[in-house]
Amino acid sequence: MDNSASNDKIKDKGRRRFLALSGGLGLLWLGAAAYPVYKFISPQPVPDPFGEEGRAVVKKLTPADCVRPGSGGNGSIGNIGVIVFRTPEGELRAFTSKCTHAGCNVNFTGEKIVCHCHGGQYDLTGKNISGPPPKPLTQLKVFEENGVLYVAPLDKTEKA
Amino acid sequence: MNYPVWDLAFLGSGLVVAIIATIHIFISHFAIGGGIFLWVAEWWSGREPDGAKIREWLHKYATFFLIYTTVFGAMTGVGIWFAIQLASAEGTSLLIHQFVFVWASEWVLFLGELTVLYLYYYGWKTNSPRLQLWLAGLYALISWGSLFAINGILTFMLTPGDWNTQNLDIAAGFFNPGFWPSLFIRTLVMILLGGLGGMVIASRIENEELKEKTIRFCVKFVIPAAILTPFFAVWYWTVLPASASKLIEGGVVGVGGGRMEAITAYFLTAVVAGAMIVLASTVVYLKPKALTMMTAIAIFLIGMTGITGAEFVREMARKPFVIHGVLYSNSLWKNKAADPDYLAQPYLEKAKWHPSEMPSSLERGEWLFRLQCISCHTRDGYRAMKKRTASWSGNFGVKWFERMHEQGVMPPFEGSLEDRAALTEYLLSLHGKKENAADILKAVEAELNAEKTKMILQEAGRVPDAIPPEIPDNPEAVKDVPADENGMDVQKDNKEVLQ
Amino acid sequence: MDDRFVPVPKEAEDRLPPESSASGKLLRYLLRRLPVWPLIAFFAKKKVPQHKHSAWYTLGGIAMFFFMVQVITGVLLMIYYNPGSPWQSVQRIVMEIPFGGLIRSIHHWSANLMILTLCLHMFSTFFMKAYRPPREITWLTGLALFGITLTLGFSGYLLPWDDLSFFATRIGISEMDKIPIIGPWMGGILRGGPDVTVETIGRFYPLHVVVLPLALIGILGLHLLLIQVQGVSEPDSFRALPEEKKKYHKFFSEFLFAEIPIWLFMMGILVLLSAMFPRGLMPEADPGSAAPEGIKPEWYFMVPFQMLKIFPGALEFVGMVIMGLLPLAFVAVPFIDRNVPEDARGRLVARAGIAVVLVAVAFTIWGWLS
Amino acid sequence: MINASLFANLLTVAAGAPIPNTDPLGYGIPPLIFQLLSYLTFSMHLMAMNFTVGGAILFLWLHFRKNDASLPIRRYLGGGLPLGMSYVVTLGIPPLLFVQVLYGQMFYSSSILIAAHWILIIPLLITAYGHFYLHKLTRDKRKKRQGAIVLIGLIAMLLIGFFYSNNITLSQTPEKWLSMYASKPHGMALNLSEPTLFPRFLLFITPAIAVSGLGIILAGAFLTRWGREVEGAAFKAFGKSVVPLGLLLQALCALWVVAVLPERISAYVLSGNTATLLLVAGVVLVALAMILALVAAKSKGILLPMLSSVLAYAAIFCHAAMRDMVRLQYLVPHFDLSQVPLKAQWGMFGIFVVTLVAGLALLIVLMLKVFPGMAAAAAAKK
Repeated sequence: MDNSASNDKIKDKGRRRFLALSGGLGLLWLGAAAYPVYKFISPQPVPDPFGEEGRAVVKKLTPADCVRPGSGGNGSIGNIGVIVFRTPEGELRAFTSKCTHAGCNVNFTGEKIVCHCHGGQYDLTGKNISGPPPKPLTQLKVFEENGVLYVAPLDKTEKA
Repeated sequence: MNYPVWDLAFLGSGLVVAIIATIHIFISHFAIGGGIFLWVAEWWSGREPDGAKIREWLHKYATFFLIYTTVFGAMTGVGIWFAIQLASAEGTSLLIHQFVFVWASEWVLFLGELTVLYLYYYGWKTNSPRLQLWLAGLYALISWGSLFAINGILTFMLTPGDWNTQNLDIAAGFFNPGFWPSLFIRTLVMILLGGLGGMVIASRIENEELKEKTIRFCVKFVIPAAILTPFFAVWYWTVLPASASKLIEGGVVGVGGGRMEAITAYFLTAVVAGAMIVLASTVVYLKPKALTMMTAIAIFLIGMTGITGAEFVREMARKPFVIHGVLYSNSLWKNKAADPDYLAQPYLEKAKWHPSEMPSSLERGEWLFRLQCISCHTRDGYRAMKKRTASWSGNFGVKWFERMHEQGVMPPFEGSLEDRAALTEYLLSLHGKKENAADILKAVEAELNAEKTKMILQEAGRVPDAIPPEIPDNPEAVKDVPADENGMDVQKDNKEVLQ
Repeated sequence: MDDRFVPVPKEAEDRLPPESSASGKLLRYLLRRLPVWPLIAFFAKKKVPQHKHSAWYTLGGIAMFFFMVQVITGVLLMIYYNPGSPWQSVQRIVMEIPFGGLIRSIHHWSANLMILTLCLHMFSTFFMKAYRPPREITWLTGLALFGITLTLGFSGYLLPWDDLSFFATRIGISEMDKIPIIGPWMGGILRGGPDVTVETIGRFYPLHVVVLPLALIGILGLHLLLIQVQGVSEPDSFRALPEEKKKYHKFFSEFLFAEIPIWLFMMGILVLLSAMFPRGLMPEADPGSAAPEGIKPEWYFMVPFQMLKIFPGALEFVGMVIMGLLPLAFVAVPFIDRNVPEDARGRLVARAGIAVVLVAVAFTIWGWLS
Repeated sequence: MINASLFANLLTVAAGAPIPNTDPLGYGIPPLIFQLLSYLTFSMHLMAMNFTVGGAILFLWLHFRKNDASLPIRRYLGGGLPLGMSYVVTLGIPPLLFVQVLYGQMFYSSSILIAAHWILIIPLLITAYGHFYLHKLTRDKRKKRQGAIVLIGLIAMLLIGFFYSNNITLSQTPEKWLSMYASKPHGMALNLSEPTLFPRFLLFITPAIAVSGLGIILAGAFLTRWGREVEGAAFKAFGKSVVPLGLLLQALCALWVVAVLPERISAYVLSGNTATLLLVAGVVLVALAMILALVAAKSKGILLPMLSSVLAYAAIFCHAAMRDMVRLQYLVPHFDLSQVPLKAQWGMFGIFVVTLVAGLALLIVLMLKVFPGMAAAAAAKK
């Protein structure tokens, strides 16, 4: 009597092992089959804002806004914010306007750059001088061409 | 042009091969898998206490197996041979002359396979169990042997390896790079199908306890394929020629740029089918009593969708060749296509099969279409040209034929400029557009001349390509643009020319 | 155990796995807090008769599976679909998003197969006379579900906003305008104006994405509950069998396990169809351009479409009347053919059913070929 | 545009026939061996085909004559159809393979010209094979309509034979191809204009009656050996009456074919070379086979019917060889075997021979193990 009970036990232990094996394999295969859904959901590559010529047009800002030394304002390329201003010495400069602390857009107030969200402050070279911002703003090369402001990534040599 | 081309409306001779081949694969893979299943089941029934009852069920399995495989399997196998003769006579002739003795040996195996199956089936009551086990084993072995033989020829077509028309090295051609992975994948799929076939018959067993035991035995046949197929698939992937894997990869990686490649979709069909089978077998294993015949057939058919997907991938990866790198699908030899002035000669004048009197440009276009394009395309059916040339203009057609092989899925066009115009005229006539080949040629020449003059102008005066509205005199911009390598300041030079 | 917990009922005790095993402990832990055992016992009671025609019982399940696939692929498509610029977003899905084309094709094919399965399901239950009392409500909820699915198909067809869907929708709604009295008003509501414009998408999109699916899930819940409560109907041939010959499969463990592999097979079919015949995208809808050559509505709207062709001009209202009466006839069926076993009226209804099927199939093929 | 003259001279040059270029891979072994192999296997294929087609014809003949005495013969013939059919196909593969190796250029061209009919052979094969199995499986359960089932199978087989005759005769007359392809490129062509088409097709079908008659005598001999004399005698008597009738029909067809052959071919065949030798040898062997068959029908043992079958096989072998000579004669201006280069594959040929010998040996061993058991069971079934 007992050996039929025992081999029942062995049998369903074997059965459970087989179920674990085939179930596990099933999930593995299902993972492979669901790969397209993963690729479909994963975020799509964001197009490079500087495009193929390596420069981008600054929107909502014209050269006239930053002719006077100490003047300037917020603009954008694509959906990246930038600030463009002319220093008191008359040099045209541009930075990404996303504050390195929590991502609010900073503002140019004539002598320094201020972030209203948590009171972070940067100097005119973009270095974070006070408040929570951990790192300086990234500088961009800016030049004006037939009435339009252009921004381009800064290559290593031309640090401000 | 060496052989006539079968101008089959709507279907196209290529699809006839595909249909017959797919049916044959469904049956032959089950035939060999079922052979292995019979052998193991014979051995298993010998060891089980209620072996007699199992053998009774096994006899029902053998009856279904005998009729299903011999009536349909063998006939469609011969059917493929008939169909490829009509789809690509040049390719078939090359394979037959190269592998005549492989096919002859495969025939001996086929004869043996059939006879052993008859001895096993018709001697069912009179043979001793040991002899039956021997016969079942022999059947499985011989039928697998016929796979071994035909697999060499089949994989040779996609991956000829270091075989070429000079060295005619049969061993290298037969044991080509694609041979072993494809052999293992097919064997695994066969074992899988043997099990699934077993389940179809087992689902009709009345006695619950015997049914449960038999179905659990059948499900175990799914496991080897479930574990090993991915590994061999990867191995097969590495062996594919660059252009073939580019087509498949082009689908996945390049998707960002274009719509999903058909090959990727079929590749996915095979993967999804694999997943569905493993899950379905797990469900069946949980509750074997619940298995009805309809469910078992459904699982068997999942296997078929997977096989269809995999076979389409293998066939499409070989585009545009019949034998990769040797013979194009429209029977143009690759080494001949390499020399451009052979290609540029007027086509009908060197073709063996041509109209019996001087054709008009439209008829010439139709003959070109029939002799070069019909082996893969049709006018209005499968891979219809009507759909593909809906938005064509005369100029585009002529220029397209020059570049169509650069994509990597089409053979180069064979024929002179007039031939190209004639074919364009014919394709446009499919849409009722009446554009005479001569006018198309004039338009093309006019366009070519316009381009040439622009090129000359550019060369002489170095006028920038598109003349911009006005030259920006932004000092800063000038500063940045680097001087030309040979020291000449490019920007300055343009100004002088324009003053 | 103090009185805060509900004692585990006796018959539950021996059905559960042993106390020692982890699952046993967990189930008892839950049962003490959620006394759902009577419900489980109730659901376990359901059984499915096994006979020659029992294969048809799986059709309802298959249709539900296709609906599940629709919900999943629908949600995925909604990530990228933008009703503001419909064509561009669909083109982006098909051309740019990895496997976008595949998921859209699966959504298209699953819709077609769902409607086909529902047709088969409806007529198989009709010819097995499953509508007879006490199952009238199940039949009526079934009809409602079929109506909702057709509307889902119709509204979904417009969303890609290409030439084909634009003109097909325009033809579809113009049929509705012809209904006397309420026709033009309903057409206006549906279209959001005199003509099919982006405004129409504004109405079809929420209808297709929120209103109809929720309605379908709700009524489907009722449909399934009725089947659970009243049990699967037994055709006369099965009922006449002596008691011991009647074979049943318990729904929850046996029939369901026989149904799941069939669903998986349907998934395989969907992917294969999407690979072989991917759903294309015609150029963007442009009210000015000519309707594409050989345009016709989807196959499941071919019957009304052809019906109106055979009653041209003045006779058109005859066509309208017939197309109006047909659904009403279906609604009235369980109230006409009532008793078991089949009587004269029952045979009449059955023959009328066959006639309707033949005409419908003939019209569909005729429409498809013309 | 292309000047007409360029095309004109093309037409004159191609006045001959569009024979495709020879395959760059050439013959693997001297063509003579290929020819011998093809005659050997082709004759086996014909024996199997004749047995099945003849079996079907005689079955229908007895079936529609409705007398019960012939039931055992009908069961034997009907039961043998599916088995015979499978060996018709199996033994049909090597001759087709060797014909394609030897005469591929012509064979493929003519196949493509009649492509639609050529591909139709596959569904016809499945219909014939399926119906023969249907007959064997349902002949006990369902009595009526068995005649119709076997008739459908027979018609399918005759159609297949007809398409083969079309293909082979067309492949021997390349001068017709160009105009045929130009007028019917869709593969719907048939070679009906060929005078020798029907006689040659009938020459393949008529021996079926004689060969299946021989098969019945052989079966009768085995039955008597297993102790079932009464049935054995009935089989032999019926066989005896059928064989001469079959041979008479075959002789008539042979004469019709010779009469219809083109002048230069019939001159070649009767001009006393190897072809004539083979023709005469075939006729003599057939006569001998018939006499032996008639004697065997009266005598006891199984040796005589076996011998008679071997002689019949030899006769078919000779006529198959002669038929190949005629083909080469037909192709004289366009093609001969020496045009194709020889690229020897002796290694592969060796492998094939070894596989063949080993395969046949294995099958014979297995048969010797299985048949005694089956024979004992058959004998027990008094």
